[in-house]
Amino acid sequence: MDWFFLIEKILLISVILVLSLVVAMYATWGERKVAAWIQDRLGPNRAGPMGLLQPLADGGKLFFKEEIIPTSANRFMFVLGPSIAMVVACMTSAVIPWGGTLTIAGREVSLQVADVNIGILYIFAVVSMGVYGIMIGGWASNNKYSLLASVRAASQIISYELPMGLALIALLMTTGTLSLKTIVEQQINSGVYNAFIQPLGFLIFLICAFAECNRAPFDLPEAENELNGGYHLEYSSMKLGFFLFAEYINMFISSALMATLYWGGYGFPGMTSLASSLSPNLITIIGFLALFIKTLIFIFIFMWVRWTVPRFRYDQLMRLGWRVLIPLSLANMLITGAIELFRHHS
Amino acid sequence: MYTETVFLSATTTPFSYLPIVLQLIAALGFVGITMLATHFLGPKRKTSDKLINFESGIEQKGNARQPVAIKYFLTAILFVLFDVEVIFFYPYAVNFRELGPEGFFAVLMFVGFFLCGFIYILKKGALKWED
Amino acid sequence: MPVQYYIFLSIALFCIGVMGVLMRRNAIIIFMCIELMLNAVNLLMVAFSKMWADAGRVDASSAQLFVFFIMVVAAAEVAIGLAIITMVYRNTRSVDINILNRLKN
Amino acid sequence: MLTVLLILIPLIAGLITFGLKGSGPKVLSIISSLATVVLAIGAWCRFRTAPDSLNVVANWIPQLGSQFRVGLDGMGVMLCLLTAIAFLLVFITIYSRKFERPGSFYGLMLLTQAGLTGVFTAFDALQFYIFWELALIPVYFLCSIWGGEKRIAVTFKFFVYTFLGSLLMMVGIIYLYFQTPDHSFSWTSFASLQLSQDQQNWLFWLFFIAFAIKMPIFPFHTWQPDTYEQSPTPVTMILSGVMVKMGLFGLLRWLLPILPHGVMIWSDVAIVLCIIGIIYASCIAMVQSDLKRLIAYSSIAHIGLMAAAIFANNEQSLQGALLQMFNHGINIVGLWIIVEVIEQRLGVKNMDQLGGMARKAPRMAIFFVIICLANIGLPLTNGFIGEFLMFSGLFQYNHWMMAFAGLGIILSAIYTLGMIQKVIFGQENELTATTTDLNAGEILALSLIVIMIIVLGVYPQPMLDLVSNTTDVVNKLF
Amino acid sequence: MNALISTALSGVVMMFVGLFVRNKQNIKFFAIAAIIVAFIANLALYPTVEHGGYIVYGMIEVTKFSVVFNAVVLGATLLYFLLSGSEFEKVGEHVADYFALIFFILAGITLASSFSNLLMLFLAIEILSIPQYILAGADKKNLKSNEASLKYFLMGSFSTGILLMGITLIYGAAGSFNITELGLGSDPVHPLALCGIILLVFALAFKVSAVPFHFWTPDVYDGSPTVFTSFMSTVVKAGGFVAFLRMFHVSFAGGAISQHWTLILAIITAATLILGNFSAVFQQSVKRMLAYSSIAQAGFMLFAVISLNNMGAQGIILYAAAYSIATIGVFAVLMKLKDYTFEGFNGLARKEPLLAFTVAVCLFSLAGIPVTAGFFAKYFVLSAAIQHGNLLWLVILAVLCAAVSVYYYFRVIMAMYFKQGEPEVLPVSGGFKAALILTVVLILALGIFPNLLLCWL
Repeated sequence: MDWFFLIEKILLISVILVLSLVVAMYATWGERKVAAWIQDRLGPNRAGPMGLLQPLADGGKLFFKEEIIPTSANRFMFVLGPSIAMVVACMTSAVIPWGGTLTIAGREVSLQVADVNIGILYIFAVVSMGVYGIMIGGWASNNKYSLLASVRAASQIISYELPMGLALIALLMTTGTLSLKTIVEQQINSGVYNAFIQPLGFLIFLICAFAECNRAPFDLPEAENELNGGYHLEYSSMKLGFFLFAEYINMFISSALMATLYWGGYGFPGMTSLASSLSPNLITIIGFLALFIKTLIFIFIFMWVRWTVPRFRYDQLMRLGWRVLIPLSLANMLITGAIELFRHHS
Repeated sequence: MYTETVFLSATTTPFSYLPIVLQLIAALGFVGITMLATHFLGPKRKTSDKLINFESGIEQKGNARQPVAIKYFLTAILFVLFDVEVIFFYPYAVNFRELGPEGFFAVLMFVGFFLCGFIYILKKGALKWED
Repeated sequence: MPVQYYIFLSIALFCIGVMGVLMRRNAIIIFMCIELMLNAVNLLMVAFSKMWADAGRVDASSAQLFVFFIMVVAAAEVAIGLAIITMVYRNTRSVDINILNRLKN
Repeated sequence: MLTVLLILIPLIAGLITFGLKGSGPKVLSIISSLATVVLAIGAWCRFRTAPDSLNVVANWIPQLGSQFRVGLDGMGVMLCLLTAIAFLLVFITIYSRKFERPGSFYGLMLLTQAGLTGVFTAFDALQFYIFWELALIPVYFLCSIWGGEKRIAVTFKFFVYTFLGSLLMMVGIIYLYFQTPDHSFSWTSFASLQLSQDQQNWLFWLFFIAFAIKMPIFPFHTWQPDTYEQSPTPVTMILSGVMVKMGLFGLLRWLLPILPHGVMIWSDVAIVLCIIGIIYASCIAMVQSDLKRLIAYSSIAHIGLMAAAIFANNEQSLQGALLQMFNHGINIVGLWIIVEVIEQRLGVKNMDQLGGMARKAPRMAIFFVIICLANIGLPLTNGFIGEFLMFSGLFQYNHWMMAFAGLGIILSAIYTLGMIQKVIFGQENELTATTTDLNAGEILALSLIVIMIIVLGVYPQPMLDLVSNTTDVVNKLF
Repeated sequence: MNALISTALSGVVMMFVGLFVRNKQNIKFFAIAAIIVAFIANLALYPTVEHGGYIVYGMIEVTKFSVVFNAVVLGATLLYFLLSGSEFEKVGEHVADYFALIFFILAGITLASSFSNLLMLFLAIEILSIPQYILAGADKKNLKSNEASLKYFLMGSFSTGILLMGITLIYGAAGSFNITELGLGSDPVHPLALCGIILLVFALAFKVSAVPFHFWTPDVYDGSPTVFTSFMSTVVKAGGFVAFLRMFHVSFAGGAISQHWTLILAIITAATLILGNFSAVFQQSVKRMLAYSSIAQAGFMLFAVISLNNMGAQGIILYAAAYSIATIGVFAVLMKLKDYTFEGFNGLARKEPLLAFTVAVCLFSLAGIPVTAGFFAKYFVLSAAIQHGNLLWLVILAVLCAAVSVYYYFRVIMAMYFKQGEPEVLPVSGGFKAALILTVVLILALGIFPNLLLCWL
């Protein structure tokens, strides 16, 4: 057993978890700021400079809130629901390559928690677990609104998983691997981001990512005005916090994933040419920053869309998922396949 | 039939998954500790009114765990079916180049059947949410 | 890890599934036990695939493909099974298979 | 071709008859049975000149090595003749009777004839088995539809018994089939099999039970009295006159030549069973008051004697048995015709209610007496020769067995004469006073029978010539 | 292969026919046309396979045997459509879907007759099972149908699990799924393979409802809509048997291995025969009687599996044909009656002679009386067992059971022909009568000339 390896991984995991939480927290702040900006308001500005301490205040509030579990709820399930949601949200980041390798004291430290060859499948597997959190939470509350919302959420999430998977298949056809690291390296080496090869695929993936994260315009599960707040209606204190956090973490991770899959991950323009002049560690750090910036851009897009596009009706949502995106992604896959074959066999 | 595929070839060992286990432990620890912490930190002033379900002030009637509309159920079942069909594409996509045009035509056929099923459920109105 | 561990584990899972099917009364639980049986098989199949791949057989990946087919069939069974259980539930308001024996008389 | 026609004519006539109405069925039946009688006599003549021309072989199921293989040897000719005559007699007797659904009745009768003829002509084991079953089905329907009150249960018992027996025989046939070197069902391949003693020991029982149920031999006889009693009399005539001969025929054609060692081992047992049957049936017959049951039990006794003679298995006993097969058929049909006559006129068959019929129906009385005497086996009737030969054959086999079998003859004389006495002599009562004498058809049928009884009683040589060849074949195998 | 493709496509086509054809009564004609096409397509492959199998990617091997078997199955289904096609409308709304499901079942059966890989065995068994779960529950409002469906589903998928475990263990021992390459005949037998074979025997016995894995059968057959019981208990069962037969004849026939399962299978066979026959005797409903009789007949078909010779293979084809046609015929008439008990048949011969005659011929065939197809069917399977040599006790037992079977089959005949009564019969069309006559002709033709079928083998 390599103890350094363990320590290094534990450190990396801690950093990533903390980073996710911080990003998630500040995403709430960002959300409000962006909303304010779009709506020509000021947004939070009391707690700290530019309201920067606002998320901390919010978090603290959640910690000290009273914990209410309705008598008719199933206590175990009631606690289990948000826990699953949170754990799942924390687990997705494990296979995302946050950067190249750092050389510290002669050791090569990869900025990826686990480089497994089935990275994409892993993400799919873990993300699909997320629906359990919502479903269990809604069901355990024993509240008609919660139950309905959770059923809706589950239907929505599974419906959009199909086109998402199909869109990814088209990507896999061009890359030929399930390992995220390899996908990123391919993009860096060729210098062409997958988004240009797979524009339609990227678009579909983007839409699906919105739906998967229950973000507007697909935020029906928590449609306040219809469902009293959705599946987490009965929740309070940190259990509510977990549901909210999980949503923002998911948003962060899916942004990172989109950046990784379609926009070159930690690669940045000129990376290969700079490799000779700069030290590798520096390149890695720049790469990490590049990925972070790309991710932030996507998070911004998430917010931008939220305050721009009105919410779908449920039938519209389902129609878009099943009748538009699935055929579209299938067509995308077949066209990709045909073109790739034509390129390689002529 | 038995081409030597690279599908799930053994470049990773069970050892590669160790960090994931670590991350799981970390996540579980975080969640557990936070849960416990809020449990002890928060005030506890429970009243019977507070502990009933909130249904917008309307008196609660019956159990909420009623069967929901069959539509949701149908969606779930269709997802299960189509999802495994999608799963079939993964090994194909990874070995896409090795399998060449022949494999592509086979997959075209598969997609054909997939579409048949898809069109069938559309026509049957399984995905009609409008009514 | 030696393949025996996998064999024992999956046989154990399989037996739990079998016992569940034979002893439980709730149709959904029985159904889940059946799924457990299938997954035990999947696990064993993959273990054997690895075993034969290590033994140098080029066609060992066919066992992994087999797993895919098992998953597909399991999915089909889930679809049908849940539909049937829902149908029974709608008519009898119960998923206890004992109620079925009462139907006989 | 002649042989095939013997089967085909009743078969086709039977199928046509199903669709006919009114008096069509009976006319067609008489025509068809007359034709078969003529053909059978023709076959007899042909047999004397060119016996080989009677054999027909055609491909049937080549995969199995089964062929359509029919032929006639002496025994076959005799039994076909018996079948044809018996059916003709039956049809003549019942000409004036009205049946419900006559088309079906006559159709089934003719199909039975086809089946029976098939059994007697088959030289392929599979084909033999099929005809064996085919003869049974129409009889089952005849008994169950037109029979007495308890017909359904009784005939079903009969059917299940025989069916079970024949299934066992089928197992035996299949087993033998796999033993043949050329995988064939033909009689010649079967007869030339060299089977070990062990095999023959158990195979014997598979065949024996099937035949014993059909004959029937004690203790497989329980279906018989009930069935005879419940069946409509025309069917009983066929059952007792011809159908029981299937069992005897089976012994002679299939059991003796194929399993000689099996027969040798078990013949004592079989003969003892036969003799128990003879005495047992005779004793019961003595105390019967029901006319039909009495004749049924007497039939068991007679058949038992024939079976015993066959198992005694020497030239005299075999010849006697063969001869008796024909004669018993004629006699028993005659007896049943009398019973039918009485039952038709008076509606009863209990002897206690009968008596003094000789006065009102003298002609019937005369015929009855003659037939009864022939049935006992009085000299100058046809029964005598056969019984004499059988007894001398049995004597050669074992003195004691012959003595016990002889007891049967004495008992048979007692109950037959008792029956004559109770039915036609004695006191006339209210019921029997209404008797009318025979009508033309009945006279014709009974006259034919009596002529045959006397002719064959005085001059049995042609019949003996006919069957001598067969007994040679069977004997040579030992 | 042709049969597989054409039936699978027909299934898809039927699904869409239901969407586009408004008049439900016309749907059946599409189904009949499709099955005829499948039948012809299947036979078109015959010249190719006449002198050796036709292998598809090592997964499927179409042989002469499988083509003939498929022809039998498709022919029986055609007859079934002709006789009972119009009954589909009475079950429920989705007539075309029922037909589609039946075509999928057929696809499963055609696959079962020609698999050469355990994967295909598994798929075949599943493809022919899963639609049956739906068909069993097609009468959605009827609790008995619900029960049948749920029970069948739970039992069926349970046996699937066992089948899979068996396959996996065999794979663990042999390292291959190809049934010709398993090489299990070696001595000593690998313990994993042994366990696998036993599990496989159990699972397949489950599928063909052999005792002691039969307990689902009577309830399922009784509860399902009669028109589907008719199909499930005949053609589908034959499909299960052909899978059984192929698996055992190809893979498990070796010297060392066959000792291990022969006794188990022989005991299963004996139990099936005894229990099936004796339970059938005590039934009051003809439908239930036929359910038990199907168990009993399964006992006979097991002979073909157990005896491991060519005769058995021929026997299973004849048996499939004879048994399917006869049972379909009886069911077709049964569905025209209001009362499914034995009393319901009283006096049928007078009221509807043709119906009664057909039933009688069918029952003769089931009982194995000569000149009907059933005789040669029984003859072949018994011969196969006798040829095997060590199973004579089983043959004698079978013969005794066959005599018992006469009891319950003839109860119907007795009711129809010998008893008085006024049966309530639904009006029957001319086409139906023509189909009945076709049934009778087929049974008699096969009974007199079994060559019609055997000459193809």
